[in-house]
Order: sequence, then structure tokens, then C-alpha cells
Amino acid sequence: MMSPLLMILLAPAMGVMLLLWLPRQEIRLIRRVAVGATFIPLLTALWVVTNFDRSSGGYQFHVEVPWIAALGVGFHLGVDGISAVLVLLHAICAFAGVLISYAIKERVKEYYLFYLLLITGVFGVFLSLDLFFFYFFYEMAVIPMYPLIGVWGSDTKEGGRVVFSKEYAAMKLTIYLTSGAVLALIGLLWLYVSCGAQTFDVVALEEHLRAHPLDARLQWWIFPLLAVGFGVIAPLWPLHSWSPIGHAAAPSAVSMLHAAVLMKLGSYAIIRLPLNLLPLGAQAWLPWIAGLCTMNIIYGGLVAMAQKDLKFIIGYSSSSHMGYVLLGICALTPLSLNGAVLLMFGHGVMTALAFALVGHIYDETHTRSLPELGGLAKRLPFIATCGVMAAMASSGLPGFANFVAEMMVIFGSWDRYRLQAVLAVLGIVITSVYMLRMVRGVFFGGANESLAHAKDAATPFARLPYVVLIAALLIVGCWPKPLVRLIDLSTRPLVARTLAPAQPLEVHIAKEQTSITQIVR
Amino acid sequence: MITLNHYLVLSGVLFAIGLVGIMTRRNVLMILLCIELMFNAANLSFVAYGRALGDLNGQLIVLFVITVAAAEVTVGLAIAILMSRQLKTLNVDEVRQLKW
Amino acid sequence: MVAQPSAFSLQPSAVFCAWTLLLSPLVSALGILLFGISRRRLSALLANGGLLLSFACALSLFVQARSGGLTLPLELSVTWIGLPDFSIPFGVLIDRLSLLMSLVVTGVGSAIFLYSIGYMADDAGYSRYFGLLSLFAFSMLAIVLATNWIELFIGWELVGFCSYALIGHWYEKPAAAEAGKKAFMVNRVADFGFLLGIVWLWAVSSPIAAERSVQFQTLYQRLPHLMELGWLSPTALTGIGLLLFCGVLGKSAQFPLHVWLPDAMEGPTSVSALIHAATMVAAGVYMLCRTFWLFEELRTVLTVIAWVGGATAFLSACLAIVESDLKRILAYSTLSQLGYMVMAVGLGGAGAGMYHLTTHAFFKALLFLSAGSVIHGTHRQNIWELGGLWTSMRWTSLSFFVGALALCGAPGLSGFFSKDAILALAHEHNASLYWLGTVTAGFTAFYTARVWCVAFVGKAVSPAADGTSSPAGMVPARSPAHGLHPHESPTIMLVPLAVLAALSIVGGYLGIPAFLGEQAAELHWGIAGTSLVVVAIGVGLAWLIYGTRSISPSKIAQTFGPVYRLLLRHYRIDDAYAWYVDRIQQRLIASACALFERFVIIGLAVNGTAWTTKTAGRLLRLCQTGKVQQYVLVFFVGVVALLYLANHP
Amino acid sequence: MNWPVVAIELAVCGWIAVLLAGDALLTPRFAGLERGKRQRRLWSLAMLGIGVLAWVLGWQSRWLGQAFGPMFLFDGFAFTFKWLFLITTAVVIAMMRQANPLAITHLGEFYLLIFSALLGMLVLASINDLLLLFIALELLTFSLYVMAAYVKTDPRSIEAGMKYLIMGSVSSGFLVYGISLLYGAAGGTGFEALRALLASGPAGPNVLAGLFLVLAGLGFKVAAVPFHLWVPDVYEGAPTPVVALLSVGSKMAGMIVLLRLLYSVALPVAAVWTAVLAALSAATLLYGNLAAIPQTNVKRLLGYSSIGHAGYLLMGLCSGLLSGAQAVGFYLLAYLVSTLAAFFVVMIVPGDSLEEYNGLSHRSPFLAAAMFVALLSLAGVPPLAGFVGKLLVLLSAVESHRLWLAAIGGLNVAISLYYYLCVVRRMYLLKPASSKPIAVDGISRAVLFLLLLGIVIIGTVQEPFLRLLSSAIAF
Repeated sequence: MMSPLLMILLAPAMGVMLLLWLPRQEIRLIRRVAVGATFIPLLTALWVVTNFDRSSGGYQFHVEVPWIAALGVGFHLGVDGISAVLVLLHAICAFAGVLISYAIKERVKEYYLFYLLLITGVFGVFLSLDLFFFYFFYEMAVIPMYPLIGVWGSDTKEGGRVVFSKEYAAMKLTIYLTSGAVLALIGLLWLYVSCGAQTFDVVALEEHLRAHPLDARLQWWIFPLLAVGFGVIAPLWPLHSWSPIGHAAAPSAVSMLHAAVLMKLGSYAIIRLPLNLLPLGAQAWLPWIAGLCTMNIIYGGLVAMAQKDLKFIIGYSSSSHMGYVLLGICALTPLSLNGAVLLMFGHGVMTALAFALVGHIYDETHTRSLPELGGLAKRLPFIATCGVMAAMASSGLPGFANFVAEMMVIFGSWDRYRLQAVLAVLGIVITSVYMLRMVRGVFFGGANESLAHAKDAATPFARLPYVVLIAALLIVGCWPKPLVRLIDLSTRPLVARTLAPAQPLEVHIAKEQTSITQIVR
Repeated sequence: MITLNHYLVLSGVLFAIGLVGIMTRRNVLMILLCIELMFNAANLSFVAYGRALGDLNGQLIVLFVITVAAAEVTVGLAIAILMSRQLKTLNVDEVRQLKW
Repeated sequence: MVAQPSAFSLQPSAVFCAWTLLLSPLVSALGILLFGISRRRLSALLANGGLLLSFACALSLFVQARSGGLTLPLELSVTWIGLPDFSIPFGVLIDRLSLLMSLVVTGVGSAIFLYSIGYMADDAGYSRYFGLLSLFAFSMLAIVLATNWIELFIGWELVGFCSYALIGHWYEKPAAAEAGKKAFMVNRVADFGFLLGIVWLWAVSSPIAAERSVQFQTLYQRLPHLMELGWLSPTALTGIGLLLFCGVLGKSAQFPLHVWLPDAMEGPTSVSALIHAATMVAAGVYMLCRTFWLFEELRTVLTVIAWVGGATAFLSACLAIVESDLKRILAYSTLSQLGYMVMAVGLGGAGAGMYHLTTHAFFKALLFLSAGSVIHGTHRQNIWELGGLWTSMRWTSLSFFVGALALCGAPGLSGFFSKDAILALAHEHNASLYWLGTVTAGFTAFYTARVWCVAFVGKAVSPAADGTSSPAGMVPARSPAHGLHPHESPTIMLVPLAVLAALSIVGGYLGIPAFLGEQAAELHWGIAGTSLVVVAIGVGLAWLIYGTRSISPSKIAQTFGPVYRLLLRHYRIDDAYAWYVDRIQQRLIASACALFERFVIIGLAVNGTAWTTKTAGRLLRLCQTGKVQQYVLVFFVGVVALLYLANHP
Repeated sequence: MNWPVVAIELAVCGWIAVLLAGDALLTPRFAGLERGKRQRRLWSLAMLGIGVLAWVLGWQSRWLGQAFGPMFLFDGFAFTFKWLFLITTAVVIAMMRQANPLAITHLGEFYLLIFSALLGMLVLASINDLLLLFIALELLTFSLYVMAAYVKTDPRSIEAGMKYLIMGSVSSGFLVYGISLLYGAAGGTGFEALRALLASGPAGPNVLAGLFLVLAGLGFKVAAVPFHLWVPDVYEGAPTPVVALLSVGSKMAGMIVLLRLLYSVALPVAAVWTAVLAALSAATLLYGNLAAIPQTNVKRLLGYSSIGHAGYLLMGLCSGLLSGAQAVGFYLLAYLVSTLAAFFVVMIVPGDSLEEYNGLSHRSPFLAAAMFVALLSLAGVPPLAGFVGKLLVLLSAVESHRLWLAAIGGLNVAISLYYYLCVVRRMYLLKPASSKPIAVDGISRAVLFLLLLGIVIIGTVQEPFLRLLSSAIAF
């Protein structure tokens, strides 16, 4: 039997191959191929998550093929609790995205080619356990964004004037992300050279570095390269400005993947590489990053408040929410890290949902500007329901995955970064402000006559992507235990490893190690 | 007594004259002549070294270099003819359509 | 933490009842979401069935508890998040307090659900309404039955959402949409403090990270030990208490975060009855009682609570006097009564608070439902446009009358006993608050009598020509209203009225304080007498002004000009908030950030870098002059540089 | 004399004779051929020559050894790169098939010049002597001078030829002067003598001067700053196939000579040249990539970009490590396929202005896709060949502890991606001025497809190519 991970990676890649040979007029066939190429990974990802051996943890479902012997590069696939969850996230969003892409009417073949390429790249990053392939897929995921935004995207207008053209957005995004990636690449190469293990394999490096830790000074230098390099895509304040503009310009299915998954590449990479491999560097730098991500949360939220374009609101809200993820990572307690990973999942699905909805609204009304919209709930009851759910998920309503995750991040970062945790709670309030304003402005109020032609997502097929996304949010939100346990399998050892060279966290909390339970008994 | 160094200095001077000529003379024919000068400077150096080393190869190399230089000038003259025919000029400064 | 095995083996039916009590409305809500969206009857059936089942379970538990078949407290839970250092259970905690509250929620709730079948009969969003109502019932029960802070917070947030969605039920009305948004936002601001309080409490709940807990039981047991150890300082606990009380400010709409409740009257009246009178707004009070062990010793916090409650009671009663919208009058009255309850808790009388909560749930739900019936029959809710309902809507008026009597604290009715208990408490602990409460009782009587006299007894006037309701308190010339053809509501709406009316009457004799373990309620005759006098004055004044019109209200309004105008503008608190949100938050802070983003981060940093790079390229290409001799020169300089570098590495 | 060692060179000479004869015989008057047919025949003859040469080279693999004393080495290194030169030439000749929009008359002689340039490159792969280096280099360069100025009616072509000639001659002058200095110091022009000289002790200033003059001469070939100034002008003016040969063949030739010279001879003085080359590399990277940004002519753009690539090549070279040299080898391979594919498209698309590329994806999706892939490979995007090349080069810079250089290299990845994407933008995002489709004939399509396949395969299955080049570059 074929390895599940290989299947996940190859299904979209094969889709690309197949599409290359399909004539461009066969639009129905092309779409079906794309749906198939993402449905298989979805099923497989579900299988992987359910069949992950929870008793042993670690990396599982390995696929190992030696690739470049001279450099110690191997094609090594494997997932641990963290990446399994993210693979599932990506599979869900990719599947929904392909369905949402049915709205694309022109140059369909090329669109799906690039789209599947993007999907393959992202899967590759989450599955790779080899630095070379990690970076390989990472870059591969970034580049298709250029044509996807440039060709199928839309300009951002303010009062009829183009403020940010789609070309600007596409170019900025690509160059920005590539710059970050290259910075990270130099860090990776430095790490590779200085650790002397002659291997790009993450697992091998982990073990090697545990046995022969890197010099603290070196770690101090390499860590920011990796953290900032990958932080660009996370996006870390103030390197975030590519993201809302990119979101706004991209076609909705691309915004979905962009916000849902592409951003998570950054935070995932930070967890997987610098945090994992450079504990001393992490301890030195994380407080600074924690400060920056508070800026993400508050500043991103405030900027979102002032926006009028729906995609910009969600775009800045994404950058604000990624601040929670980064805060969870920085706080570096098992709890906060679990929360961060779960929030990656929750925020990913939520934001994919939001962008899909905005896409639908834009397709139907040809505007994304808040003042021009209103009263759509009457015409689009289904979309409006989903919209309210997305807004509520975003503002951390219980029942959605985001609530659990944000809760865990806040609780988890309380000990280490109290001020940041308080500000994170404030961020929830800010989120509600702009989310409610958006829902109010778009869906509620008197129906706008000029929008009377807008149509709801009426057929079950048209509703499928939304239902899939909402179901994912609700299921995880109502019953987070299995997923949290899965994530915990990997985060707990990671935190222990990263903190090992320093004082344990408990010292910060209590001078006396008195067990209160014993006293009470 | 004329030593190796004298020859070398002479060769250096020749080389420099050629180089300066290339940089200052506008006429393409003069430039070609100056290029010849540079090659001949090298030739002088080869011969001088050959003499000093007592090695015949030095003179042998010169033959090759002369041949090459001759070929160079041939091509150069051909291009000069093209220039005068098509561009109606031999002034290199006037030939600057390709820039930036 | 799985269900306690002993509980399982001994009381299987209790376990079942407890879980069903909590979950059955959730199942209804899910059922409506999945199957009922386009089936009106099915949704109504599911919602009512679900809540009735819950009510039955609550009753069964109550009976078992009374008969001794069930030892309280009963705690059942499953693990919701199961991490070694963060284990959050989700479950039900049944003790006398939660049992009483769940009886109120499911009982009053059932009446209102039933009422809604008739009240919302013509509404397009019927299924959505019942779905959300069911979800609300579940969320409210989650608060009531919560075993820990997180579960409570989950319910807390969910009721907020349901309230938001139900206030905005008629979302096409901009006022409704805005009111929903406002309610949610104000609660969110309050929850900022509430959540921080929870986190802080969790963080101090043990010196060892892995042993921290949010469980009520655990915290209750640990608290004294933690203080003893010195791990938890009284200051910190005071801070925690105040933060937690922030949540109450929002949810129970205490000053100065009360502003959302009057606006929330934009929702359907049944929603106002259930959520904004009987249950959700009382959740804050319930939470205080639930975790009273935490506040018990915190003098500062309790004082703050008492004064906030007293102030709310008084200030809202004043607002009710000048209000002319039937529902908004009731809303201010709710605020005022909530103030009483909060004050009671602040004075150390959680039991009294709960008592008043219960009776208030009965009579205020009754009042709202009667008002709903009026609105249903007349499509008016400005009291000046109403009148003479006594003759056309006899049953509705009768039930309103009962509710009004209970609210005023007429002797023998439920409100009389519970309010008396609170005033007695205040008399015992804090004289100023006692007088404040007593005066408020007079005001209460006044505005209740005013509504009665104007809307039910008097004659209606036509709506103002410009369509806006006439300014409150200014009595326009009385003339018969046009198009007012009141008709009595259908039976399905009258039955719940009757039930609630009965409860409002007998609520004082059900032994509620006793059930809660307070000492047997005895009437404090002195206090009762005083308040009766005050009430009588209030009623009398109202009768003189609005009934017999012996005193001109406009003259009074002129006499108290500034005060009156201040009251009309709701103490300008709304204005202040609007000013802050619009001017400071939106135009100043958010816009400044957006400008910074646009011009500094995007414009200067990012585009500036791009510009610099491009300009460097444009300049560098100029090196390529096209003059071959300059190329040779550069070549030569390059060689010289190379030779120099070679010899001076 | 070990003749089989030089079999391929002899075969090229032979085929030059065949081409001469063919050119003479296939005239309209003599063979009664009309013009188009004659062109196709000549093309076939040239292609046949490539086939023959490939066969000879394959056969020759058994005959590794030396010829002309130690002057000429036929080792694994030479063998590998001779293959690459052959491939380059084959693609350049293939370009001539589709269209001859450059109005190149005297086609027979043009092929002849291509073969003589090939001869120069083949010899350069084997040099083990400075004199031979000089002569082979001049053979290559002379052919290119003539070819650059080949379109006699085009003033720009003439200008390109003139500039190339003058700059080339000056650089040859420096080269030969440097050789004379080295000859004087070492007492011979053979690499052995030089190696012995450099290994014997600290090098005197005259030796270093000689060495660096030679480096300057070679720097001219690889287009390193500050010896690069001819590049944009010549690229813009010369006919496209010549530019392809220039940018791939000529640069590769210069690079492998540098490799052999620096790594097999000059390693003892590595401390000196690594530092100097690192500085050159940084300057070259920045200059090439920055100045490419505002370009509007596709050939000029590729010219600047080729300067940028020279910077990356120098980055690998300046590491002074064997792995760096191997990285250079791999980079050359990746550069070869990518650049040839790009120039192939440039050849087919009429006109050199970037305006012509507007909406290319509408006019010819295949060409647009090919250009897209080629440019992204040049930019170093996975899963394409250029990515691995860049990675290896950057790795070598990090390995030699030149992080600043690696950082500049990384920065330039982003800059180069920008201007490549500007071309992509024109092809995919903009609307075409004329919607006339561009026809691509079967052979061009096939060759282009093979090149693209090569780009992808080298980019994904790196191991065999890396192993091949590593075993070749092991001095």
C-alpha cells in the first residue's frame, strides 16, 4: 500500500500533470480533476489524523528516500501531532477552495494548474522532514501566488480610484515572501554548516543538536534569521503589509489558501525549525518577538477597524489573529503552544470561510466596500448565516475552535508575558468591534435596492464548501479534546527540549513547591 | 648594460602607451594600432624573459601571438570597413546607439 | 473526571435527568439547524419539546432532592480539554442554588416558549427564532449548571451571542441591528475584565502549574489554604473579585454598562421577557451567588458591588419615570430590580438576591409577556398611543395588573416578600443604601402606576404627526386614537400569562429562601411598613398626575428642568459612549493606525525600499554610457584595483 | 602522439571542411536549390555535424589522456564540459531552424563560425597550458567578433561587433601580458610549471600581477564587474543565436578555465584570490541585478541578468572549496538549460522590445510557459534547476564563512525575481497589442520542450547531475 503522506503530496501533483495534458476547453473535466486531486488528500489527511499512533507520539508515517547523498539531503516525509493537524487544515481548505474556484470562468486550465501547484507546495512544507525539501516546497508555494493574483485577482479601489493594483499586490507579495524565505535560507544553511552533521534531515538534526548543542552565540545569530525570515509570512509586525493587500487582490479561493494556510507556513516553520533546533536562541529572542506580536494583535485590530474594504478588514484581522499564534509560540508553555497550533487550525478554517463568503458577495454584488453594502441577509440568508458564524468564530465565540485556541493561548502565556496576555484579551474586544461592524454593515439593515440581483448559494453543491468549513470549526470547537491531545503529543516534548537548557518554568511561578492538593486533603 | 628589467620597463611603457592610445584616440584604426602595440609589449616581454631564462619557447610564443594579433587586426579592419560603409564614420564616439 | 461512579450506581435517573436537563435544548437547537430551517411547525415543536423535557428533568431532580432520594450536590462531568496541566471538564453541578435557577430558567422559559408560538406566528424567521431560543436555553443552563469557570464563561458568551442574534431578529430594522451590536459589544467590554479575572484566578489557584484549576469545588476548598500559604494575597483576590464583577456589570447591565439593555427592547417581546428580564440578565447575579464564597470575605469588593447595585436601582428607576415606550419602561424597571439583586449580594445576602431574582423572573416575565400581548393586539408600544386596554384586552390587562402589583411590592404578592428581604438586609448593613432602596421602591410604584394609568386605563392619543413618539412625560391633548383596534391575544399566549400570574402571586409562599438554606423568611414589619408607605405615596402621586390629572406633569417637568432634561437624555451616558466610539476610537485611534499603516509602513518602509532599489538600478545603468573608450577606462581601473587588492589583501 | 585524445577537435575541424564544401556546393546556381531549401539543407548539415560530433565524443570517452605533451588534457572534467558545449552549440544551431528573421546571409559561413567557436570552447575545456589557453580563447572570441557583427545591414550589430572587438582585444592584451609575466616567473607556460612555482613558496608581486591579469582576461569572458561593460551592448546588438552562444558557451568556457586554473594550479595562493573574487562577486551581483530592473529590451535585460549570474558563479568560485567548485559546475548546468530556453523564446518571438512580450500567453501559451519556466529557473525558484544551483552556491559561500556574501546573494535572488516577474507580468497579465498567434514549428517545439524538461528534471532529481559534476570537478 502506498504511504498516506505520499498520497497526500502526490494527488495534487498528479493533478497538475493531468491538467497539463487536458485541452483547455474541457472546463468541466478540468474542474473535476482538481476536485479529485484535493478530495483524495482530504480523505487521506482525515485517515492520518485518526490513525496517528497516540501512544507513541513523535514523527510517524515516514517516507524516506535518499536524495542528494553528498549533502545529506533525503526526501523525508513524516508528520507529528503539529503537522498532522496542519495537513488536515490544508486539506480542508484546499478542497473548499477548489469548490469555491468554480466561480473562475476564464483561463480555467491555467488557474487550476497554478492552484494545484500552490496546494502541492503547501502540503510539501507540512509533510517534509528535510530542510532542503522544506524550503523547496516553501518557495514552490509562494511563486504560483504571483500569476494567481496577477491574472485572476482584482484591483483595490477607493471611490473608483485604484489604490492598490493587483499587479502591485502580486509583485509585493512574491518579492516580500521570497526575501523572507531567502533570509531564512541563509539561516538554514548557516545552521547546516555550523552544526556539522552533514544532514538536512530534521529528525537527525534534532538528535544531533541535542547531543551537541550549537554554541550559544551562534544560536543567537541564527535564530533571528530564521524567525524573521519565516516570520515575514506569518506575518510578524511590521513585516505584515504584503498580506492584507495580497488578500484583497487575490481571487477568493486564493485568498482562502493564502490566509488560511500560507500564513501558517510561517508559524509552523518557526515552531518546527528555530524553536526546535535553537533553544538558546529562542530563549534570547522570544521576548522580543512576543512584544512584536502584541503589536500584531492590537495594531492589526485597530487598522482593521478603520478599513472599509471587506477583504482588508479580514486581511488585517488575520494579521491580528496570527499575533495570538505567535504569542502562543513565544510564551513557550505546552498550553500556549498547543493553543497556538490549534489556533492555526481554527483561524485557518475561519478565515478561509470568511474569504469564501466575501468572494461570493463580491461576485454577486461587484463591490467589497462596506458603505455600498447592506441588508444582504434578506437576499442571501445562507451566506449571511455563514457570515455571522465566521464573524463569531473570529471574535472567539465558544463553540468554535478559535475560542478554545485563544483561551489556551491566553491562559498559557499568562505566566510568562502577563502584559501581552492582557493585551491579547483586549484584542478579542477589538476583534468584536470590527467583526460586528462588518456583519452589521453587510448583512443587516435595510436592503439596498442596487443589490437586489444578488443570489444566494442555493444548491447543496454550492453550499458544500461552506458547510465543510463550518463543520470543521464547530466539531473542533465543541469537542477539542482529540485534536488537542494530538497536538500535545508533539508540543510537550518540544517545549521541554527548548526549555531544557534554562530554568524550568515552575521556578517563575512559585518559590515554594508546595502541592496545594496535598494540603487540601 | 641592458638588463632584463630594462626590457620589462620598456614593455610596460609600450603597453601603457597602447592602452592610453586606445582610451584617447577616437579613430577606430588608431585604436587597432594601439591594440597591436599592447600585444607587441607582451611580445617584448616574452622575448626578454625567454632570453633571460635561456628558453626558446619565449620566442616561439611570440610567433603565436603575432599570428593572433594579425588575425585580430584582420577582423578589426573588416569591422572598420563595415563601419565606414554602413555608419559612415570611423569615430568610435559617434557609434553609441547601444547604451544604458 | 468522569461521572462519579457512586452517583452513577445510586442515582441513575438523577444522572440521566441532570444531563438531559442541560443537553436537551442543545439537541433541539441542532435539530432545528439541521432539519427545521424551512419547517416552521417542526421547529416550534422541537424547541418547546426540548425545553419542556428540560423542565421535567429539573422538576424530577427537585422532587428527588426534596424527597431525599438525591444527595446534593451532584457533580457530573466529562473532560472537555484534557491536557495534563489544563484539564477542563464540562458537566453539570446540581445543588440547591443551581436547581432553583434551572427551575426558573426552564419553567419561565417553557412559558415563554409556549407564548412565542402564538406571538411569533406570522414571523418569517420563525425557525431561526426557535433555534436561537433553544440555543439560548442551553447556554443559560450551561451557566446555571456550570462546574467551573470556563464552562460558565462558555455559557456566558453563548447567551451573549443569542441575545445579540435575537435582539437583531428583525435585522432589516437598522435600530434592531444596531441594538444587537451594542448589546454584544458592551458585554464584550465587560467580559474583558471577566476573562482576565478568570485567568488570574486560575493562575493563582495553585503554586504548581500542573495543579491549577478552574473548578468551583476545588477552588472553594483551596481558597483558605491559598490565603494561609500566602500564595494568594488579599489584594490579588480583591483584584480578581473586581475583575469578575466586571462581567456582572455587562451581563446584568449595571451602571455604567447598562446602556445596552433599553436598546435591546428592539427584539421581539418574548425575547425581552426571557432573556432581558427573567434569565440572562440575572446571570450576573446568579454568578455572584454561585461563587459567593469567593466574594464573601472581600469587603471592598462587596461594598463596590452593593453601591453599584444601589445606584443602578435608583438611577434606572428615575429613567423609567420619564420613558414613554412601554417596553423600555419595563427595561428600566428590570435594570432597577437587577440593581436591587446586585445590591443584595453586595450586602452579603446572596440568598435574598436569589429570592428576588426568582420572583422578579416571574413577575417581570409576566409584565413583558403582557406587554407583548398588548403590542400583538395593538401594534403600538408608546404608552401615549395606548389607552383603555382594560376594556378591550381584559385578560392581558389583568395579568399586567398582577405583574405590576408584584413589581410595586403590593403586600402578599411575591415581589413584596423578596424586596422586603433585600431592604431588611440593607437596613441591617447600610443605612444609606436602605434609604436609597426605599426611595427606589417609591419610584418603582410611581412609574408602574403611571403605565397603568396611561396605557390601560386612560384614553389613547394619536401618534405625533411627524411619526416620532411624543416626548415622554409631556402629555399631549387627549383625543381618540386613530386605527387603534385592540383585540385580545390567542389562548396559547394567554395560558402562559395565567401561569406566570399565578406564580407572581404565590411566589412568596413557595419557601424559596428556605430551599436555599436561608433562615425562614420572616417579615420585617417596620421595614415593610415604611416601604408600603413609600409605595403608596408613589402610586398616589401617579394617580394624581396621570389618573385624575390633578397635577400637570409638564409643570413638574418645568420645575425640575435640568434634571428632567438629563433624564430624557439618559444621563448622557449613551452620548458619551457614542462620542468615544465615534470620535476617539474610530476617528482618532483607528484612523491614526490606518494612516500610519498606509503612509509609514506601506508608503515609507516598503515602497520606499522598492523605490530605492529601482533608483539604484536606474543610476547604475547610467554607467553604461555606450562609449567604448570609457569602457576601456573602467576595465583599466578595474585591473589596477585588482592588482592593488592582490598585493594588499 | 595520442591522436584519439583530440579526436573531437579533429572531427570539428573536419566538419568545418565539410561545411565549407557544402556551402560551396549547395548554391542556387550549382545545385538548383531555391533559397529556403538551401537554408534547410545547410541547417541539416550543421545538425548532422553535431550528431557526428556527439558520436565521436561518445566514442572518445575511452581515451582519456594527454596530448601535445602536457598541453592538452582530456580528463573527466574536459569530457563533461565538452558535452555541455556540444549541447549548447546544438541548441544554438536548432534556433536557426525556425526562423531567420535576422536576415543572416551567408548562412554556410555562419555555421562554420559556430563550429570554429565550438572548437575554441572544446579546446578550452582541455587546456593545461597558458599559451594554448590564449590561442583557444582567441579562436572562440574571433568567431564571436565576426558573428556579433554578422548582420551587415544592422548598425546595432556592427556597433556590437566593434565594441566587442575593442574590449575583447584589450582584455586579450592584458591576458597575454599576464601570461608573459607568469612565463617569466615560472619559466614555462605549462600549468605544471606554474603549479610548481606557486607551491614553492610565497608568490612575488610579479607572479600575483601575472595571475590577476590573466584573471582579468577571463573575467572579461565571464562578464564579471568591472570587466562586464561590453555585455549589455553586445547582447542587445548581436543576433540572438550569437548572444545565446555568448552568454552560455563563452561564459561557461571562461568559467571552466577559471575553475581549472584556480583550483588545480592556484590553490596555494587561494587566500589572495578568494578575497578578491568575493569582492568581485558582490559587485557583480549588485550591479547586474540592479541595473537589470529598468531595462526595456529583452536581450539587454538578459545581458544584465547574465552579469548577475556571473556574480553567483564567482560566489561559488571564491569559496576556495571543492564543494564551491562543484556548485559552480552545477550552476553552469542549470544556467545552460535555463538561458538557452530563454533565448530560444527570444529567438522565436519577433522583436526584442519587452513590449512584444505583452500578452504573450494569449498569442502563444507554449512560448509564454516556456519563458515563464526559464525565467523562474534563472531566478532560482524550485522545483527548477536554477534553485539548486543557487542553493549550492550560497551554501559554499556560507561554508567559506562569507555570510555577508551569502546575504548579498540572497538579496539578489529577490531583486532578480522582481525583474523576471516583470517579464512574466507582461506575458500573463497584460493584453497583447496584436492578437496574431506566434507559430512555433515542430523542431523548435521539441527542442524547447526538452530544455524545459531538463530544467524540471535537474531541479527535482539533482543527485545524478550533481554526482556527475562532482566526479568531473575533482582536481
